[in-house]
This record gives sequence, structure tokens and C-alpha cells, in this order.
Amino acid sequence: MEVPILKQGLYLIASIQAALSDVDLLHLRDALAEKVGKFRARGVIVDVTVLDVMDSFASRTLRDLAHMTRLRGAETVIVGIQPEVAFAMVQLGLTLEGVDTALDLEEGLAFLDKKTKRHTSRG
Amino acid sequence: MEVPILKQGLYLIASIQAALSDVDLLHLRDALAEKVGKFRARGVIVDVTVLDVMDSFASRTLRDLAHMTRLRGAETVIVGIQPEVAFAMVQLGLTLEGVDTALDLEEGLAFLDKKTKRHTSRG
Amino acid sequence: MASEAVVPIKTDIDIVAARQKGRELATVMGFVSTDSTLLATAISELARNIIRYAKNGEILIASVQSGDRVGITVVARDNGPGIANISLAMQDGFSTSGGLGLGLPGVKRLMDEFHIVSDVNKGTTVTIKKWKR
Amino acid sequence: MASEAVVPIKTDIDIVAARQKGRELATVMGFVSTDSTLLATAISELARNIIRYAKNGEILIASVQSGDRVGITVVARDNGPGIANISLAMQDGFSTSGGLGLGLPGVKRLMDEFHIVSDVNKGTTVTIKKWKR
Ligand SMILES: Nc1ncnc2c1ncn2[C@@H]1O[C@H](COP(=O)(O)OP(=O)(O)O)[C@@H](O)[C@H]1O
Ligand SMILES: Nc1ncnc2c1ncn2[C@@H]1O[C@H](COP(=O)(O)OP(=O)(O)O)[C@@H](O)[C@H]1O
Repeated sequence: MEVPILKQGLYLIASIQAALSDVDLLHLRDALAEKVGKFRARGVIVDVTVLDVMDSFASRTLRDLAHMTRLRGAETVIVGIQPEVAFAMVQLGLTLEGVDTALDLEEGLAFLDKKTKRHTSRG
Repeated sequence: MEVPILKQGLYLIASIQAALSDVDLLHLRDALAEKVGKFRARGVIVDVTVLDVMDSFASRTLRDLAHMTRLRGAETVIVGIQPEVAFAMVQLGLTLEGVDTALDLEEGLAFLDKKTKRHTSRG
Repeated sequence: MASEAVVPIKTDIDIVAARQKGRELATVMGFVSTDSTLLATAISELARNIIRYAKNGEILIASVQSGDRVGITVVARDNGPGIANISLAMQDGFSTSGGLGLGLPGVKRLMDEFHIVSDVNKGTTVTIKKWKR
Repeated sequence: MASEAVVPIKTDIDIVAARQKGRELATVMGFVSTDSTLLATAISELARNIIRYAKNGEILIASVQSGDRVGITVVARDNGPGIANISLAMQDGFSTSGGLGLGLPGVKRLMDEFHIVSDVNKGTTVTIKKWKR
């Protein structure tokens, strides 16, 4: 399962479409870190709305992804974590500490606009 | 004991009115995680002023609540922990590490305004 | 002024009832408010352990006197699974339930006296005391 | 309504297959959605431990009945290196692989019952249960 990565203005949007294997997640992480440079992106949104499980491996990989893109000059925000998934994560002890989150794509875009202090039009 | 949850602008305010059982606390946690999405809230205030005991279960549940709402894009702040309750918590070893706290409702609102960088009017 | 109450502990609501009973007695006996809070918190932890590990049990709350000191003693007892290694259970962070593992060592810190007896497959009795200041 | 499935765990794709199998059974049995998620998450952690530490193994997922309760039991087993110190492995943050060390204690928190047996050089079997609410 390749995750499509769209470029929207200064942002890259990765919309996960189906359950991802560990290898898929690592690919996503590396692809985003690379594309941030290629497209000179300032922000990254990873939409996990369809993920029905976020285990320790997925949490860790998303955290690493966020840290990697930041080192490359782009902020990452994870959007769409469902309430039940959030519950399971917290019970496991996974809090995505140090990683920004937002409710959904729209809030994620608003968040990046504020964080990257770009109030110019996107797209 | 259902805890009333009020919507005030971008925030949800849960004002605990009386002693809560463990089950009540779990309900509050789940209700807030869900309502954050429904109302697109950016912040959550849990007012524990009336609680005369905050034991390990309550602390843990409030911590989980804060982490869950954060994964859903809303910051939570716990307000109103009384001095004696704080003393007992510290003796037990409960520090609410990683959870934001403020003196009272007013300070909690100010904290959220700053944290969510919204200086516009609420309500 | 001898006073004694037994609170059966079966559901999570009984935890609240037990700690309120403890606070009530502490208030009547003129405990400083902080100490009432410490006592209520300790009872809450012990009552929850009963529910969590032994399903049910009871909590006895009584006034005690020793010389010219008065205080409150609380006995939390159950016929549950017991604790195999008490010194391990008394360590901060040790938990067999994925809990915080602060209950028993924390209660000990909150109280003036703490005593625990436990037999595997027979049950657990924790006795705590707080003296009036 | 007895149901049983065995999912061989050999590659990272099997982790997804196993947790989907678990969710499927939970849904069919009418588990509340939150509990299906907890179960699927627990299976994911156990399956990954098999791959990571034992290279391969299997996960059995079955419905269980006890009195008037129904539930799902999951058995994750491998013939890998085993765990030398189980109580250490059950502690939050303990990892021999530089991992987060939240898998085993976390799974225990997610489930109603948790049981682990492990023999060094022989393998590990983790049995978990979630009852239908
Ligand atoms: N009443 C009891 N019956 C059996 N075991 C108990 C009881 N109380 C405590 N324990 C054991 O002692 C351990 C430590 O208890 P505690 O310090 O209260 O932390 P926690 O409840 O968070 O695990 C528990 O995990 C449990 O194994
Ligand atoms: N199936 C297994 N076989 C051998 N060792 C295991 C197995 N599962 C877990 N372990 C051991 O237990 C430790 C803790 O596991 P866990 O809590 O899942 O965290 P993590 O996998 O992040 O290290 C592991 O680091 C490993 O040493």
C-alpha cells in the first residue's frame, strides 16, 4: 500500500487510504522526509483517519517522521486520530509526546498556517 | 453523577459538581474525547474544585483524558486542585506529569488562550 | 467517643462511601482538614485495591486511643488472592495490573502507621493509623 | 457460535492480517467498537513481538464462553528465545531492543485477562482475554 502524497502549496498531504504494514509506514516516513526537500515544503499533514489501529510501532514511526521533517525545515501535524484509537493508544502508554496533532485535515491546515506563519493563500 | 459539559467558544468546560465514582470518571473521559470532535473544540477545561480526594485512579484517568483529547487536537487543562488535595497527591507520588494545570477556571481559560494562540473573543 | 463503622466494598461506589465515612469521622474527631484529606485518600486507595484484586471485602473505620493520643485506624480486608511478595508490592511503581503501583507505598507515606498481612489464596489485610495532631 | 482461527506470523503483513481477524471476530460477536479496537491493538503488539524477537510463530483467535459470559481469547506463541525475566519485561519502558517497552504491559492494560509463560530458548506464549460487555 503506497500512500499518495499530494502537494498543496507549501504543504505535503499524505492521506493514508488503508491499513498499513510496518514496511509501508517506514516507506511513508522516508518518502516524506525526502519530498520535503524536493518540494521545499514547509508543512506536512499525515491523515490517519482510516487507521483503526495505531500501535507502538506506528506511533513511533509517526513520531520519527515528525522529527525528521522538522530537521529538514517542515512542521508535521498528524490529523484524524479517532476517539477509540486515541483511547487504545493512551492505554498502551503512547502519547505522541512532542508531535503536533489536529482533529482533521481542515484543522491541520489551519494549524500549519498558524505555525508556519503563512497566511497567504494555499494551493 | 453525570458531569455537565459546557461549550464556550472553542473550549469545552467540564465542571465536576460532586464526588465521582470510578465509572463516572471514565464516562467523563470518554464523553470529552468524543465531544472534542463533535464541537471541533481546541481546548478542554476540567474543573475539579469540588473534589476532596484525588487518588491514583482519578489522576490516571485525568491524565488519560488529557492525552486522548490532545491526540484529537485539543489541549486539556485541569483547574481547581485544592491545596490539601495537591498535598495528598504529592505524598502518594501522583504528579500529573505531562498534564497542564491552572489555579482556577479563569487561569485555565487564559492558559488555553495562550496555548491555542487564539486571542479573539470567546463565547 | 469510641466510634466504629464497617463499609462493605463491592462496587466502585463503595469506594466513595468508604472514604466519605473516613473523612466524616476525622472531622467529628477534630482532625485538621489536611489530615482528613490524607485519610480519605488512603481509604480510597485501599478500597480500590480490594475491588481490583479481590473483587470484594470490607473496610473498618474506628477511633482509637493510646495514652492521651487519639486517632483513627482503618482496616481494609479481603479474602482475595493475596500478595505473593509484599516487599515487591510495597515498591513505588510495582504493579501486577499495569497500574501506577503507587497505592500501597503511597498509603504508607500518607499515614502514621502502616501494617500489611497477606496470605496467597487467603486474602489481604492492611491496617493503617493516623493520629490526631 | 464457537469460532477459531490460526494466523501464522512470519512477516509484517501477517501482523495486519492477525489484527484484522481479531477485529472481525469481535464485530461478529457484537463487541462494542471500542473493545474491538483494543483487541486489534493488543494483537498487533503481540504479533510484532513474535516477528521482532522470535522471527515467526502463530496467533490463535477464538471465542470463549464462561457461564453466561462470552469473550475472545488470543494465544500468541512462538518457539523463539523466550524471556529470561518476565517481571522485568512486564514493566513499562523495559526493552531489550531499544523499543518503547510498552507492548507487554500495555497489552495487559488493554485486556481483561493476561497470562504469559516463557522458557528461555524454548519460546513464549501470551494468552489474553477480552469479555464482551
Ligand atoms: N488487596 C489486594 N489483594 C491482592 N493483591 C493486592 C492487593 N492490594 C495490592 N495488591 C498487589 O500489590 C500491587 C501493588 O499495589 P499498589 O501499590 O496499590 O499499586 P497498583 O494497584 O497500581 O498496582 C498490586 O499490583 C497487586 O499485585
Ligand atoms: N515473543 C517474545 N519473545 C522473546 N522476548 C520477548 C517477546 N515479547 C517480548 N519480549 C521481551 O520483552 C521485552 C518487552 O517487550 P515489550 O513490552 O513488548 O516492549 P518492546 O517490544 O518495545 O521492547 C522485549 O524487549 C523483549 O526482550
